Amino acid sequence: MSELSGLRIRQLRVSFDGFKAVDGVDLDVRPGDLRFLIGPNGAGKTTLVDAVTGLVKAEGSVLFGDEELLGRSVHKIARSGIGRTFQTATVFEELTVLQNLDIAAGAGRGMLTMLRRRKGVPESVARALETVGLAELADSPAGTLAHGQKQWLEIGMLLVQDVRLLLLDEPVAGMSHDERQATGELLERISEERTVVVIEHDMDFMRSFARSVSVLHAGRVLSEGTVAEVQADPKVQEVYLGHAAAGDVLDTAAPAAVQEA
Amino acid sequence: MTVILGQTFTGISIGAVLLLIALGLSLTFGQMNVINMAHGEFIMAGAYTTYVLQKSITSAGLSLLVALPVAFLVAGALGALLEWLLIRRLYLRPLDTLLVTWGVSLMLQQLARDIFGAPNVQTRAPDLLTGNITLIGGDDPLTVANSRLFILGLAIAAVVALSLTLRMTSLGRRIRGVVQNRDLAEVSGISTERVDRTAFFIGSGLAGVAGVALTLVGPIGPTMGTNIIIDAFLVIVVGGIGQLKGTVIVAFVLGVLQSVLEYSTTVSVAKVLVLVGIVAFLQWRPQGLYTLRTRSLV
Amino acid sequence: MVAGAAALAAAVALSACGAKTDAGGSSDKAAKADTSGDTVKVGLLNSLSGTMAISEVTVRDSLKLAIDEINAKGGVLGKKIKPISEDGASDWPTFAEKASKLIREDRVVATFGCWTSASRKAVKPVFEKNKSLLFYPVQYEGLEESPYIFYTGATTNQQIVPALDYLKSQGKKSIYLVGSDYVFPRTANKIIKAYAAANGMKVLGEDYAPLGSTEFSTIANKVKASKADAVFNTLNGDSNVAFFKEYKSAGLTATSMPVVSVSIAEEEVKSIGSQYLAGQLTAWNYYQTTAGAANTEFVKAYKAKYGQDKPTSDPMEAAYTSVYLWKAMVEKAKSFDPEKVKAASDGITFDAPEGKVTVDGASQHIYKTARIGKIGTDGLIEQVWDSGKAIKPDPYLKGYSWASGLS
Amino acid sequence: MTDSRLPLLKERSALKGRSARAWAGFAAAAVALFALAPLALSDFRLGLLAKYLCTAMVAVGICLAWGRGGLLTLGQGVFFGLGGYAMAMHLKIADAGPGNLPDFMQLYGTATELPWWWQPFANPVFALAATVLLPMLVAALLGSFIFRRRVKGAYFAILSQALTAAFAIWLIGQQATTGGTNGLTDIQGFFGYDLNDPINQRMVYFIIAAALLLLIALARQLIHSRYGELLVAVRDSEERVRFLGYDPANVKLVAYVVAAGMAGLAGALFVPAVGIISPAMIGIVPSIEFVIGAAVGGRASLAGAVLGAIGVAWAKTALSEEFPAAWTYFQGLLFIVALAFLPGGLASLVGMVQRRRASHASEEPSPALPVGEAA
Repeated sequence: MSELSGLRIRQLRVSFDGFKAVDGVDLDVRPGDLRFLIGPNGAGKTTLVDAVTGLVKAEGSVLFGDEELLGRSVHKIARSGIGRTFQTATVFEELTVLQNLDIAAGAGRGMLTMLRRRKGVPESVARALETVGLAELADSPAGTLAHGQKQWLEIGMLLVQDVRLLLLDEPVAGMSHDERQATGELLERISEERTVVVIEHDMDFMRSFARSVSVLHAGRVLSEGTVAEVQADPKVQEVYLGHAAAGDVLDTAAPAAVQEA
Repeated sequence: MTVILGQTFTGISIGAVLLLIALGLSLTFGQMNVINMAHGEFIMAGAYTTYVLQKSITSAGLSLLVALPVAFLVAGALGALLEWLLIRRLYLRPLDTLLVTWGVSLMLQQLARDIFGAPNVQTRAPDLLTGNITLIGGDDPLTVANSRLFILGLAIAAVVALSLTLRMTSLGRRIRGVVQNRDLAEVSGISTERVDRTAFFIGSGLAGVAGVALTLVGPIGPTMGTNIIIDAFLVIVVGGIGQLKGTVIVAFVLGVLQSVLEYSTTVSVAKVLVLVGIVAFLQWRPQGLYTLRTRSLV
Repeated sequence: MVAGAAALAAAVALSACGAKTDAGGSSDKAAKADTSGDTVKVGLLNSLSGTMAISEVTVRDSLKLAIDEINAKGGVLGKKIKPISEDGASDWPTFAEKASKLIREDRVVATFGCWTSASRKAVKPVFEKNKSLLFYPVQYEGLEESPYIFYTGATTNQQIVPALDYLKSQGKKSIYLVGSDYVFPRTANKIIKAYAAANGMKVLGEDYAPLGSTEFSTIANKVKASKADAVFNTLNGDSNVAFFKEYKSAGLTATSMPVVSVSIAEEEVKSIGSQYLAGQLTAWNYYQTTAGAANTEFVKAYKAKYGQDKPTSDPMEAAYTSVYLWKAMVEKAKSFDPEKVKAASDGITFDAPEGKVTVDGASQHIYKTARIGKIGTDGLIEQVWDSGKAIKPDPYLKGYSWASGLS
Repeated sequence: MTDSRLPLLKERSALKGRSARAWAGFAAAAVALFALAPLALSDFRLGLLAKYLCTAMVAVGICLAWGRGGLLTLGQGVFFGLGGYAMAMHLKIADAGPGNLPDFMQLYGTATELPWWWQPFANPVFALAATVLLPMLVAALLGSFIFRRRVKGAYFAILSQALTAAFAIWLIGQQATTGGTNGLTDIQGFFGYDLNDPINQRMVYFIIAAALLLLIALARQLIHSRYGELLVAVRDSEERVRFLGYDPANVKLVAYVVAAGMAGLAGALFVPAVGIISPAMIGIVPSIEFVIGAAVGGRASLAGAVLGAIGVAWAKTALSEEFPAAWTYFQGLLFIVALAFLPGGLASLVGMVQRRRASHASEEPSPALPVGEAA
């Protein structure tokens, strides 16, 4: 396993047709952290992740370890060890679980390997299958998996991809209580060797597993610290946690195609 | 100087025809992303409507005026029927839609051949529309054809009507809602099915109107639609999908470009240059002149 | 992979058994036409779909009329003619496929049809290879004498050259050339330029539009700016409609700048409208108004069969005539065998609607009278000039000194 | 380009069974093509079959690029035409004999010697290589622009059509050097063999049949390789693949270029089989027809695409012979029914039957698209 790296974001700005979705974010995630990003809808959480992974153009600076990420293409950023998941689980529905993982493991493969058939199961894939608990379903098409299983498969894909920074967008949305528990424990194990950032609306889940928390509001970082520190911050209470049923309301994930503007 | 001015005017008049043909597509292709290859046959239906109406209305001018709304209804009804029968099964499958509607266009052409005969048919234009207006007199007079002015006026009127419909009416708001986010629109209680069909009705109806206008400048026959349809699609692609203003600008730019190049080279070379230019343009702006930003992954 | 390689190897092995060109031998395997029953089959090869259907369907109708008439009078050599119609679909390889099918599967004794030069060029090798006959009924660009094609439409010296003679006699000193982008207009314009150079005429411009093109505003501008005495128009099909609508819109008229068209017949006049065409000139060998008993009969029979509003035109007449010429050849040869029919062809005459035509056996073209017509407000074309006698076909223009550099 | 979001068939874990069935299908196809067809069909029909097989070769490429890769390949006419013209140019030069110009250039051209860009095609090796490499080169150039700039879906479809139209118009405009609308016709010989001889026509058929089997084998290898899996992944979610560290542009480019090469080879072999290549085989209409065959049969299945292409071409002949005046109704209807109501093509019918036989193993029976069940 390669060395742990942290994420260092400075004055990050993203705007869509004049609307500032991310408006000068400074954020530090230390190596091996399990950081939760929370905040109301439209706070800029997903856009932040989009900017870090190269999906949207941004200004400012994003350093991972010593590498500047901004300005690079998506697949090059991915190759420097950063992986992400999406609000709606995005796996290759027509391929089997095994094939999904094999593809995730193979970005560095040479031409000849690519043109040959897969023989057997690569070792990293087998390990990931065990880790995310999908070994039984290795030959099932990913499209037939239950929602939670798809989320796990996505995490598994990040593991075989051997990323050093995982950016997870609402990994437990739509999961049962037991599944959330299992996912949380999985994330704790993973973060021993990698840096993990989780966007989440589920406050209970956040309280149970977060090592540190950043609260985003209107494109800026409102507050940062441990769960307890953040919960005690009056600014946060005002905009977010103060609302009685905020957690429940915000639990409904917005569809992926919603326009930010 | 007269030449440059003259070609610019010619280009605008070519652009007006392009715009009128493409306008219906800006709704069905631009807003709804449906590649309807039978759009050209809806134009044909509009032209044949004029032909049929002239059999009972002898005044050429009156028949043309009557043909405009009737052709809108005829072509619109054909479009809504097509949407209901086939296209609603094919959203999200663009190439399948293209192939299926191509099959439809084959059948409509043959149907026209069987109903109206294989040869082209004739319509009479009102005398007013076969003449021209002299803008600059003298030895090399600069004239503009009345038929083209009529088409330009019609195109502008159609653009205004369409954009008002999209902006001001609740139907327009519903259409834009569905275009921007189908799921969300459905959740908010909009019947996407009905909106789709209405949008298709209007888009196809505009093709019918274009067909009426085309009887003033071109042939009326079973294959009249196939010759012009790709140009119309290109206007939308270059203008930017879902962007009315892009469609308008690009139609006129392509018209002027075509006419200027044609004057200095040949028709074939001009066509090839324009097509290659379009491909190059899309390298530069792959989403067209104006883009609609969404945060969609797919 | 292995199987593919094996298959390829097998194919290469098989191909080794193929006959080299110079090995000669088995080339006489041409399909023999079937003349055994009391009917013989002939092929009708026209585009019934696609862009060319606007013109070719009427030719098919005209061919059927001739066949019906002949059958009603007892057929050919005592056998009834059974037409097999195939759709060339405005697509040249399809023409080749259907020609092959007619000859080899249906075993027709002769085939009638094709319109565009491209379709004729596509089927020419098929007829030559199978030693079967094609009767081609449309005026064309010349420069061809296939031993298995009879050309019953005009070649260039029976249509284009007389039209130029006429323009010259009318004192026209400068012309503008407008044509569709394919072989007939390009070849025709080469001839026109050679003629003009030799006869003191000026060619002020030359423009080609892709087949099917319907946007002519720029070309109309160019024509207008040239201030030519006349326009020579070799546009085909749909393009004519758009061209003439634009021509009138540009303020050009038959008196200010007349257009001579070689592809506009009564059918096209009907679809463009005399509103746009009245007074313009055409060059053909036949008009619906051509005088003579044979034509009166033909027009009457055609309208009775297909409708009173249906006009007759030059290619339809040439198609109609071609069937009768074939009948006369067969009867003279007393055989359906293509070689014997060819041998019997020279000097065959027929009182066609256009007047008496004679087959020139050497070139397999026919003697035709050239006629210049003026389009009337009633949509009919009135003859204003004719060549007086049937002109001997000269597809390579060997008899014209100014044309020596052309081919 | 997210064209098909079709659910899928359970991959059989028994890879061996699939392989065995593929071999059986392959052997059956070889027997049918090399033994049954030549025995059962007349020379004329065999010639037609050769033509159909050429469209099937294009369909193999379409199956790969569209069926597996989701690329809307509406420009195959260009690649087919490039291959066809490369071959026909060589054959015309050979027909004319050394020092002579091809017949059409003598008639309509002004040149007294071969244009410079014709001259390399006098060399048979160059011409043969060009039939495949030229289309691949053009596809590589075009594809690398288009895929890198992420021109997608409907744009790509319309753009391809514009390019085929431009290419056809350009060819038509160059009457003196390309034969214009007529194209290159009246091709007499094929590398020294006289095409008028039925035996040699048969030989051409066998070469085409062999080439088709070869392309099927090649495509099957690609489809079942890791690359083939990645290609499906790109089709399903291009962005996701990007986040895994691949450049989807390159993945798509390979399939696009291979498909172009296949279309080029098909065009090259079409020339001796039919004796003509013309702009009529290049424009928008033939490009759509190539795709329709594959779509009717089943775009994602090699067997489906190939049989569909042959079937649609055959149906066109048969219908137009039977109903010369009304066949386009039936043809249109066939496309509509097959595509609107059977999204996976006719091959999905086979899939449905198989699933029914496999009974209700899965709780959620989903309409199936057979994944790579190549014969």
